[in-house]
Amino acid sequence: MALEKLSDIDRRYIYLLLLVLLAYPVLFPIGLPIQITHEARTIYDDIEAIPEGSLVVMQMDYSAGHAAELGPQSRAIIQHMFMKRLKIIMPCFEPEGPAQTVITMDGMDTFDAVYGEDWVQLPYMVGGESAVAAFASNWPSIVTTDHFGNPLEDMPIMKLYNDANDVVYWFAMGGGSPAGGGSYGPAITQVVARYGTPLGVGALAWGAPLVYPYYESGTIAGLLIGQRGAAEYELLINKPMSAVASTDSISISHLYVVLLIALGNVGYFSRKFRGERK
Amino acid sequence: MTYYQKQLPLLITGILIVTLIFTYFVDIPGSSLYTDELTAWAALVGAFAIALIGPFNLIRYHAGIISKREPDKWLLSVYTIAITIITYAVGVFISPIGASTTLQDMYNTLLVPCSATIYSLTGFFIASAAYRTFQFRNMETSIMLLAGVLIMMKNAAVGGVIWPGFPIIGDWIMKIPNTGGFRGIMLATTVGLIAYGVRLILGFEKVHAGGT
Amino acid sequence: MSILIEGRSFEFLLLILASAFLAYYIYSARRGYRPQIRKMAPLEAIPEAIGRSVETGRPVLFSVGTSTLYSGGAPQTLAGLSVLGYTANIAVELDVKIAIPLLHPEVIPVADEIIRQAYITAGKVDEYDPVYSVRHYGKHTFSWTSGILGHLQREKPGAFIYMGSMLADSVMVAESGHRAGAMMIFGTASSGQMPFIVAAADYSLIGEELYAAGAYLSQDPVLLGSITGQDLTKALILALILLGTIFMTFGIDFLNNLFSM
Amino acid sequence: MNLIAASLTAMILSYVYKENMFFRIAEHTFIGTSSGYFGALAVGVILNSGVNPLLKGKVILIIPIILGVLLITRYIPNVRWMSLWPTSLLVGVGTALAIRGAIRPSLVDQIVATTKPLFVANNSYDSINNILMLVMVVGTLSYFIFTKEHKGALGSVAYIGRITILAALGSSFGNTVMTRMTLLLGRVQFMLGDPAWYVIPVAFAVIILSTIRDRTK
Repeated sequence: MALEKLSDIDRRYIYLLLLVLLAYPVLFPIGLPIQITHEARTIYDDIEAIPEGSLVVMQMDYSAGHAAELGPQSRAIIQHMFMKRLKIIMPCFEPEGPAQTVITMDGMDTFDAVYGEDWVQLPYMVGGESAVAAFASNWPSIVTTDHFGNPLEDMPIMKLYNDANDVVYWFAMGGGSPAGGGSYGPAITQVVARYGTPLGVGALAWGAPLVYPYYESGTIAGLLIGQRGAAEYELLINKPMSAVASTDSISISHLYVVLLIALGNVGYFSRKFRGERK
Repeated sequence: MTYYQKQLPLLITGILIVTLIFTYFVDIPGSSLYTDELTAWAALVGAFAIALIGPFNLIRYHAGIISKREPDKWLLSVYTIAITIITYAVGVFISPIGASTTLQDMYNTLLVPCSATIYSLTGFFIASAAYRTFQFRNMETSIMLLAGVLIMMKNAAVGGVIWPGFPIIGDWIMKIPNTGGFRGIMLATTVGLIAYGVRLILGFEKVHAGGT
Repeated sequence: MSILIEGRSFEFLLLILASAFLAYYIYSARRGYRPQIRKMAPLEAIPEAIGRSVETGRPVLFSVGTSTLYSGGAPQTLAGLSVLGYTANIAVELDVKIAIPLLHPEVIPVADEIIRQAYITAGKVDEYDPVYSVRHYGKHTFSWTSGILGHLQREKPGAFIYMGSMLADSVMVAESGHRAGAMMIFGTASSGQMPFIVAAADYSLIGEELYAAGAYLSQDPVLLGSITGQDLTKALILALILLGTIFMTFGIDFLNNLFSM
Repeated sequence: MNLIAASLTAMILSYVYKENMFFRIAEHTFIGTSSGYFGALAVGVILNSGVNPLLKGKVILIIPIILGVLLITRYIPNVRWMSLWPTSLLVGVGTALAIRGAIRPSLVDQIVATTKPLFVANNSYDSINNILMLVMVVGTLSYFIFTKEHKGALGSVAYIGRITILAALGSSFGNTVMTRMTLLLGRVQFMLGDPAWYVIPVAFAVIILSTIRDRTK
């Protein structure tokens, strides 16, 4: 009797407890350990091996809805690129990308990199897959100024870039599924398929199962998965930031969901058992 | 008249698909220029849709509600139209490229909290969905449930501390059954996509051109 | 072979073969060839769901999902629209009201036409109320989702049929639909949302099943032929995989060499 | 500024308690700003890669610009069909790019990656995995065969496929939990920051007051 009640808890109590469990470690950190996965380490090793001064592309495609996971990821990756003194072009094919890039670059340690020479932030380019294709093959056909309205023709960094063959490593932040016009999808089809540029992908955790087959088949070179991936990368570059701090809350919320599933099943089976006896 | 209405759009679509696919395979001079130009065109037309149709549609819809003075709704509609026009005007007239600090401030203050929070509501819903629907009802749901729980224990950093086997099993699930399943789905879906393209080329897929 | 770009010859051959299969079967289906399609329980359940709505005097809610007509998800939206045609015919016949909230404005005329046709076929064109049936809750996925959430709680539909591409809205509408007590028949080819519909809906179609649904219900020769061509293409892929594996086991990297030609 | 953002966050979160006026205000703020914001960005794109190059002498761009303007004919009754020309350009280019881009990574690469040796010398773990992968991919693909009834050999292979799909979906669910929880956590962290947390007691007060009002009704 009492067991059956376990499947009838009011959803509002479930929601309230979830909020409390997420908030508690934010206020009182616990410091649970983090293990580094091979997916993240592959990206770290690849970027670590790139010679100083090489050209890389950091495709900043995510919206505010995805910033909680992808913001820390992109911050960690860009930080690593600056540490290695690479030359970074940051294009955006999601409307909110440029605004998110501004947020990400706020407070970044750029190691005295010069804007326009060592890194540049491009505006939003409309057209999804078509835009990525045009940017990879012939950028002046789609973009003429940077995000702040300065002409790109005069910038030293853009003189290094003719097409995707000049790029040593392409990293795409992705807030969508490959089929849905999301962001690493076009990079796979228009950059890797056409130019063979090594591609690293920063995926949302829920998008990971969809992008994993590409990682297994070797189509993409590296994969960072969700908040966990960001935390791992922050540890890899030895600069713990927000993602490491969030790990406790995420761990506890996962245990909570597992507990909820267990409770739901206890209620389900006790009800079923009683039903059969009747 | 009907030719321009019904047949020409289908013809445009068909020719574009065939030529664009051919330029991917065939090594003719100028083929990549053709692709670049057309993709840039599509991007431009897409921009017109977002710049003109989107806001116009929204304003028209809410203007309808205001003109009918629908109770409890029309004041909200006035507000919606006002905020649409203000944002648009700030974006277009104060900073043509969208990089002014005013627009970035509006983005940070209004858009970021709304879109992130509405999306985050799914966090609550996923908790109650897990509680309500994920039960060992039969062989099939049990397998799904088991895989899901194991992946969660892999993702939670604490999982490996509770039992070192969790990350190993989780990795294996991602590597073999997950990849196998989604690879099959991906292959089938790509075949479906090609079929859709063939039907478009042959002119049997008419919905986008106003046919049924 | 020098006309073709190196490394793409075999890709080209594969595409041409697939297209040839598809074109051949589409045309032979138009000439009268009728393939059998395997039974799909979720689609058989649609009349039952509508019948239940009749008994309880509640309306039907339909959705064709989150994709536009010009993106990768377009085939899903089109498949949803064919299921809508079937559903609307039954609903109109049984005098049940049907509502379809649309995310993308360009789908509005298409959906309007389909439901109008259903009323015309049943000879009840005077009863058609487009303002009730065809709705628009804004072009942002989540504003549209919240519109559906409100609709579910206010109108308490007896059947909720959702066929098309899905985003994060799937888990929200499924939870809300459950609270409203609707019988839910969902179908999607959006991989990320499949677990929720399999767990939460009463019946579910996943992946390419959704594409086959239209052909299954409408028995449209073009679609049926296309399904046959697709099956043959899949059989070709299966053969390639098996052949490649056999060669690989004996140490010959047959497929890799083939595809780099 | 932060207080406005925090209020909007709290107003939307209130939906999980129940649908209410505050939620509707936040929702319409969202609809309005997103439409205006993205519209303005698109105007920037039109100027940047359409009008400016045209004025500099790239005359051919007049075609997409005219097509783009034609979209508005959707709202003019007698010439509504003209809006289908730009749509057909979008459908054509979009589908073609999707297909040519998908063949290599989603078809060929996936076929090639599945074909691995079934027996790896001195490595039974790899051998078993390779065999399993083959069986699972073949099963999943067979599950999507529609024109044959799933009976006999095809039936058992397709059943393996269905089980594989469900395991894959389960792992997809497991990963989704992380995304959704991180999103929610992002909001929680924001609300606990300064000065956003001032909103929390106000929000609770509103909820308590409205509950009392509902009870007394």
